Amino acid sequence: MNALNWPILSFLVWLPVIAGVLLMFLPAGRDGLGKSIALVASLAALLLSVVLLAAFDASSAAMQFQEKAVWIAAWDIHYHLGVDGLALPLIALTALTTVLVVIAGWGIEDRPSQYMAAFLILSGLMTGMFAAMDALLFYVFFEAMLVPMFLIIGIWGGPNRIFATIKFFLFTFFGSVFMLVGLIWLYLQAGSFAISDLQEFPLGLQAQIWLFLGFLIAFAVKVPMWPVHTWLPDAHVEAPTGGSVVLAAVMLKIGGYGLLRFSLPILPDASAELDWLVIGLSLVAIVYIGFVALAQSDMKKLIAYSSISHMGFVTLGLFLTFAILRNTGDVEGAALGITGGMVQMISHGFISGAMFLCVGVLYDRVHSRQIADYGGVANTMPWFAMFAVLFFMANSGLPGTSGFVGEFMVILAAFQADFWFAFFAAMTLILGAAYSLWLVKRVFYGEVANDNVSELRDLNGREWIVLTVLAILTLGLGLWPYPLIEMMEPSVLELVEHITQTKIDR
Amino acid sequence: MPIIEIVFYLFGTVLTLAALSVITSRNPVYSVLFLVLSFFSAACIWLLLEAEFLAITLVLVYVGAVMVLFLFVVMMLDINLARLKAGFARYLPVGILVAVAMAAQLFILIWTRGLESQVLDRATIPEGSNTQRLGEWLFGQYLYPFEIAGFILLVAIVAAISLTHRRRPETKYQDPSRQVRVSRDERVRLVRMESEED
Amino acid sequence: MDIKTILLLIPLLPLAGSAIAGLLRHQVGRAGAHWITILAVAGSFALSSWVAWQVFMTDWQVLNYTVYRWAVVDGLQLEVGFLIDSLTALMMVVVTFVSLMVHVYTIGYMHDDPGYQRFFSYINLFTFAMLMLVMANNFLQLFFGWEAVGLVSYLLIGFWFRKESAVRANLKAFLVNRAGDFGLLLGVAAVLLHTGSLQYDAVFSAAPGLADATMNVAGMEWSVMTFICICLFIGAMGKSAQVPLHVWLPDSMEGPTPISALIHAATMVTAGIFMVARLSPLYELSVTALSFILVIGAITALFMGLIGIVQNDIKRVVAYSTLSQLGYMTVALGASAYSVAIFHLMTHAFFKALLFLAAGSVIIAMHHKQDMKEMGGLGRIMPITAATAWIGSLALIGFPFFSGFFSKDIIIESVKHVDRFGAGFATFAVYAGVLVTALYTFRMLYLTFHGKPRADEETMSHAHESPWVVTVPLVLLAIPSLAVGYFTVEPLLFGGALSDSIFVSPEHDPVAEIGSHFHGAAAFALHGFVTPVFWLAMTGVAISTWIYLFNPGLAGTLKKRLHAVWLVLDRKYGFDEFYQRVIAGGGLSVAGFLSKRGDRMIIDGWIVHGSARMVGAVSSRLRGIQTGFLYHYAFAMIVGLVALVFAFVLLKG
Amino acid sequence: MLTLAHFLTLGAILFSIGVAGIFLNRKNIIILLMSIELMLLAVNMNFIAFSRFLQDMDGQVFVFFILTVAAAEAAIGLAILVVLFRNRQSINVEDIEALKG
Amino acid sequence: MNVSELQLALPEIFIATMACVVLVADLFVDEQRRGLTHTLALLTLAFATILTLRMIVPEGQVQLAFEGTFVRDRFGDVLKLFGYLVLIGVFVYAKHYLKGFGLYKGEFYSLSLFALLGVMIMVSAASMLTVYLGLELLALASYALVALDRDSATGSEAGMKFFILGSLASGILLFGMSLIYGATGTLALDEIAQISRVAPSDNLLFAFGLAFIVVGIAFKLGAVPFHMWLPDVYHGAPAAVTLLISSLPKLGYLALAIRLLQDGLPGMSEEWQSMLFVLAALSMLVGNVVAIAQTNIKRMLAYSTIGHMGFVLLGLMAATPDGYAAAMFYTITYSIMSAAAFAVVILMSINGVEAENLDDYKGMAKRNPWFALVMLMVMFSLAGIPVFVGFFAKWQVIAAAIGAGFTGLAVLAVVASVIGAFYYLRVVKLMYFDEPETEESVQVPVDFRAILSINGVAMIALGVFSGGLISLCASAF
Repeated sequence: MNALNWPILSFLVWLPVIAGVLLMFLPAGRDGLGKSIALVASLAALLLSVVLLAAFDASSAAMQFQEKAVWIAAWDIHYHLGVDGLALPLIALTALTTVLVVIAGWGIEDRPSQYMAAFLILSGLMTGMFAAMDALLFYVFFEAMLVPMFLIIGIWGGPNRIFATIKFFLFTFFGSVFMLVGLIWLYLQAGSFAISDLQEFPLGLQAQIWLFLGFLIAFAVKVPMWPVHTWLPDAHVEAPTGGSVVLAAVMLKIGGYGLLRFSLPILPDASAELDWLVIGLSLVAIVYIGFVALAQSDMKKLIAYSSISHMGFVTLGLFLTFAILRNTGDVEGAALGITGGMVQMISHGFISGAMFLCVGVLYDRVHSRQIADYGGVANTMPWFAMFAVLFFMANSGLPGTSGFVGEFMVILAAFQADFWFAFFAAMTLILGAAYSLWLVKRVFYGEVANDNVSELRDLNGREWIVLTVLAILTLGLGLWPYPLIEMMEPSVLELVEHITQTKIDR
Repeated sequence: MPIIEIVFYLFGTVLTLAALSVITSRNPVYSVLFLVLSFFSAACIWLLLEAEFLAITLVLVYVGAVMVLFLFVVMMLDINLARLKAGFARYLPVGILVAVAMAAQLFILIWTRGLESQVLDRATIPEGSNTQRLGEWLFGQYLYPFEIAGFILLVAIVAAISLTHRRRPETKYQDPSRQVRVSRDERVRLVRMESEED
Repeated sequence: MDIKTILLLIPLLPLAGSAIAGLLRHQVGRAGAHWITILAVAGSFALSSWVAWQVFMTDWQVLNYTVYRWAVVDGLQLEVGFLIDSLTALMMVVVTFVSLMVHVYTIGYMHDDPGYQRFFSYINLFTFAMLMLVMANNFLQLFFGWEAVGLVSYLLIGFWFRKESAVRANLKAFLVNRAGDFGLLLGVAAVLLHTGSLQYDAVFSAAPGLADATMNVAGMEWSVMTFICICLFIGAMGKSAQVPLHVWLPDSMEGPTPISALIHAATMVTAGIFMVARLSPLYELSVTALSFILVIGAITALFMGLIGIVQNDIKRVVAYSTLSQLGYMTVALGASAYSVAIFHLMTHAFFKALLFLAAGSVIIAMHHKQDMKEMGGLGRIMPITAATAWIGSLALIGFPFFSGFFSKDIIIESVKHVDRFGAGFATFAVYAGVLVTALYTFRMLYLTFHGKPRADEETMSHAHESPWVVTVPLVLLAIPSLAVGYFTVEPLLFGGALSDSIFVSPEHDPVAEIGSHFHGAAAFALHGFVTPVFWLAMTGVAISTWIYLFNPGLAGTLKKRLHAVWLVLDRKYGFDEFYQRVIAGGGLSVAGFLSKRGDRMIIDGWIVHGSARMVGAVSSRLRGIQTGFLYHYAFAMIVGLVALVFAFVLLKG
Repeated sequence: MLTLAHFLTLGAILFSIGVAGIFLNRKNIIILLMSIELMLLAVNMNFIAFSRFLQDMDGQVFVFFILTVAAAEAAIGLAILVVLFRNRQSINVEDIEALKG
Repeated sequence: MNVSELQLALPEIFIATMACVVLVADLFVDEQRRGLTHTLALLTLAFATILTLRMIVPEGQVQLAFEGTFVRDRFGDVLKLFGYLVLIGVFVYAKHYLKGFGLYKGEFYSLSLFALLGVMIMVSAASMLTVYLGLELLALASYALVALDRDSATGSEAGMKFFILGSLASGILLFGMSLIYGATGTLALDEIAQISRVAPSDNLLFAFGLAFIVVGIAFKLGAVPFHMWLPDVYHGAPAAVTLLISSLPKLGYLALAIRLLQDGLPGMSEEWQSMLFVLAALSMLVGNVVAIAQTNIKRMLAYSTIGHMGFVLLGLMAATPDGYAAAMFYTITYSIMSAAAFAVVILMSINGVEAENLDDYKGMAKRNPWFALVMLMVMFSLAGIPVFVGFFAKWQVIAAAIGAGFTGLAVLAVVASVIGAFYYLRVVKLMYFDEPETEESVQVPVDFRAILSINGVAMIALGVFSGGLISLCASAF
């Protein structure tokens, strides 16, 4: 059923893509025009997503704004879009991030139109992926988005970009092909690619476990989970600011979303069987990666590692359900974990994006990402320092910022499952603060370190806009997460309901 | 031992030995001649199998045409005697082993599956001329392949010419495109001469 | 204006003030900044006093309501709400009053600092955070306020962020506090697990049912309540700087003095004390936890005081005395004399703020030199400061009739009245503590205000009494330091003014027992002159008078004599070295190892790039097979053929 | 008694020799062409034998076509050989290894 | 035989006639007016397309002709149609290259048309004899084409290798056929099929014959270990010819495999499935792995072909209608992709120097943005990244394999495709991330430009709207 009776989702998906394609062929020298087109298109998409948010019926767990058309008849594949409380926030996040990236990328000299085009196409594809209700459609978007990202890092990236981007591409591609095999196998069993059908389709435990592992590889690489995370620091470091922002703000969420859409509901029994694996890896990510982040001397690398560690909370939250069930006998608190994971995804979208933008602000001025090249920035850029401290505080999970909400919920839920889960998860309180604030101390505080710093100019208008928006969102979500949580509550509850029933012999 | 078998074994041996010498003799000219020999003996064996037409064709077409072509080429490109490179000795036994293995497999096929039970006896000779029957089949049931064969030969001609044919300035050749576009004046030149008187 | 609006205004005024002063710093200018913020705090002080009046002087029904829903997950209500009872009201008044004083004082102390507006914005923000903390009616908001005050303290310790020592100190403060919050968060999680709610009232009503419940943690069977209480108290140890999480407080003196007074003496550091008192219904259920608290408190009270004796930085002396006094409060908590702890918290807030501000005033006079070795004889130059400092000191050592006397004496009494593990040691500690307190307090007084000046001439010539913005707060704080104890001891402790918020199980209620033979503040104070406590204090005073006032040389010789002891004290028992070397250093080396070996080498180097390299190697190896020789190609084909026939024909057929 | 097996054996031997000729040969390529002729001869031998024993004409027809194709093949093969020789001044198998890897 | 049978064979007859016409006509035009030959050839193909479309066989209908030596079915028609299209592309691409290299001769056209004829004969062969003849027609034409550049040492070497090994392969194939003939006493595939279904399992003649035939097919497809001719030939032949032999014949070889294995020996499916299993696995791995080490783009693409043929075999091996359809889809799309890829190679070498080395493609995005984009799409398509058609081809064969119960092989296939992705990415990297060595952009003739653009857009169009082609292929089985 479609509340609005026009295909808003298709617009949301294809508008940026088409705009992007147009920009691609924009003759060189019309950069100004290109940028404006990009801005308009991204704003339009944002507007659409706002309309979507407004028209969305938060009380229902059902898929809304559905659109369905036959795509490949021979294999019964449909172009089938729809959103529920889990997909919608991520879609909105995507639209928002795109706008910010476009604004932030205003200063690009090298082929700006193509740069914008890549981002627009990318955002369209990601939106499509979040909205896809057909497994193969999902996969197509899931894979296709590698191409623009590959180019973004490769063309506009840093000195070591080629190595980084190829590593990124192959790593993620490697992960996803196993999912493809799994999906096809599933299709041949269930005779349908519709995710809803797959979720209802009964499966034996052995089969579920194999599929689970296949899916896990795909999503674990995207999230990324330890130990398949090593592509991320390289990719982040080399990517242009916009690339890092999209990568951190949206792309990483795809993994979590995949676990939520595929692994858990389609393979509940395997998830119950193997949740220790995911939980274990998540805790390793939180603690181990937390330490690793502490040792970084490159700002972007540090933030990249902190992203991995924070995404650990997402995966942890998503998979607590079964442990809670085992420990307390009922699913009290399971929803808390999943909700926490979801909120963490959104909030991490804001915060990591903001942090990368902050690094970008410095990089644009000094052209270095090394912490050692800075010091006492607060003296020359007080306003910027204010934003940066806010975001890094948020990153270390300060209450009142969005960073706190997800971690808090997940830790509470983790305690319901097992003391040690909560214990290790809570380590982030110390580790997160340590690496975030130590960076702040080394970069922003202290005497002015060198001439570069002393010549820094404070934020310009564009940077003001971008950072302010993100700051407002970070604080807003931190002080009043209610609307967001309310939006996804029905879906989350239904998910918990669904995954706690065995599929084996129904 | 009936005459047929003697003939078979005689020519069979010759055939085998000739074939072996084809691939072993170091002088290509000898190889060609040995190949001719093996074709001859093969033809004879085919005669045993009442494939008279093919036997004759083999001799006429092959020995008559193809082998001569080979000889031409061998003579034309004055090829020095082949020299054996080191390392061949090491490779040879392996190669032979594989060849033997393949032969062995075929023997297993032939001698373990009751093929030897089908005896060659005169009773089953189809009456009538072999050539005639072949002709009927060729221009009846197999007309379509026959046409294709024609095209194959055409391709062979075109290919062979286009590959080897070189236009040397000193050699005379006619250019069809000029021939068709020739005009009268090029052909006839009128000359007037003094009529001589005595 | 209905009560809820008023209650809402109390925290929001400072928040607004902070936002304006901070974000519009250039627009409002320096004067604008301090006017806005001071008015904001004054407003919330006025309103809080009115609320307090309502609470204490009228028959007030405890007000517990939700301001707004923060989140609702699967039936679990996470809210922001206020719980207004006597404890809250008291804290609100104390916080806003001290904060107001500090605001005024700051005008003088910071008046030529470039970060003037930023500073006011911060302290206003702090007032907001602290109010949210004390007004909370649930653990979520408690945690929020808890970390928010931590944030502001972080910002303010690092206020002079050019100073390496300052930014080092604020990072340290934040991290140590986080270590405490780690426990607090686990405690909160445990509370949720076992009571299914984060609302105080719901938790309190569920708690008695859990008195005998146990849970398995790390293979040991724990009483649920003990686990919860100890976890929560670990949080308190962080905030209230109890051993061993005390190390951040002395360093926090890197911040401007008003901060030391407001945050690191009067209010924030007492948050832990407040929380335990607030959660008394839980703590009453676990004697184990109380003993733990008792011991920790006792250790802090005594040994931190000892360090105070060897400090030369005037502010550090006060800081260590704060630590020791916090120890006293903790001891009171451990003795389940929560009301007394709160009482001491209040009196301490006044006289310690006073002492800090006095110290600050001295520092102003000495042009921001803080070493007492270079002071002395300032009494004549700055009489008001000296006088107020004396009042503060007397209150601190618990001289009868001074506010400190009532609170401290009753703490000692209550400790004597409880019998639980650690009580004996605690009793000794608090007694010894009295002597020590007297020692370092008067040492400070003498070295600063009396004896002959040790500072160089021109410093002394420039030294003068501070401006009124500085002295007025001193005076205003001196009054409660002097009198508040006398007037509030009876209603607060024995009048049951706090009974609606503090629960003590009747079987062990020291305050009640003390109350049974308490005949009015005056009598109690007079009786104070004959208690051993008083004489211990006097001994301390005498010793320091003898050493520091009459023959100053002695200190040096003693130092040489007791060099070992002095060394231990001067090194602060080596806590800092330990944390620096083992925790921080260890953590960093672990980080380095994991990063280089674990991530870069093993995972990335061997597994990821290794497999890539392997493919590459295989590739070039296979490439070599393509020799270009016809016969090799043919050979490969025939081998393939033979193999195929062999594998799929002969083996099968 | 002669049987089908006898003739097939002959074919098999010829075939193996032809094949061996191709991958054992280290001399000039022209021998390779001849080896191919040998293989085809072997195939023909098989076809004729079968057709004789199956009393079926198809085999001989096939042989007829094989002969045709073989002739064509030989022509093209030799043509390429000539071209190769013109370019390389050698038709030694071991010299034909410019393309590899 | 009657006229109606002739009608069935009309496309073949037409192409054959026109091939001769082109051959003769070319005699009467000289170098300057060679365009006539070109146009004539193109017209031939265009008309043939229309002709075949007009009389395309309705779904599921099969018509035999010429005493069962010729079959007309949908499968054949579809393949023929794409054969014409591919050849049109080839001619357009090749023209300018040939001019640049002084190879602009009529033989190229006539021989290519004969090759097409060979493909068509193979495609609609109903008897081992016609299969063989079609194969030889195609083979002989390609031998000659590879050696077309008479003055190129590599060209003639490639031709020689191709010839020797090709003849060896067809010898083996023939030997297999002789055994099958011995086992069945017939050459007609349908009769062989009937007998093979009831044949006693211990009939070794069948098994042997099958093995030899499979080797023959494997050689033509270039499956490991019968692939070794392929890189050398692709490398040595002139780019235009490589373009031809890398695209058009694949269609014929697919037909070869399907006619012989599925039409001829369905009763032996277990045996040949297990044989193809090994070949597919080896091809996918070796092809993709070795391609990584290549520095010459023609060789690289050759090895990638080997890998892709492995995928085709994956579909065939499934031995299910889905599998055949998938293999067919794969082959068709592959020949289109490969045509585009070599077209770009030609494009880069259009001005007389063969742009074989990967480094010649550095910074192409700056020199020819649009064609760099086309090449990018081709590369991603070959790598099997979605929305590009290559992905849909890949996942169909994988689906077929899984459907037939070969999940393990499917996993191996996807791993191989990941390995393969690397060298496709490297090309993209060269074009987009590296700086060009020369700034001057290649001048591209308009017809070339047009066809290549269409070809490139097809990469996406066939992917996004793959439904049609997929069901077309499905309808053939």
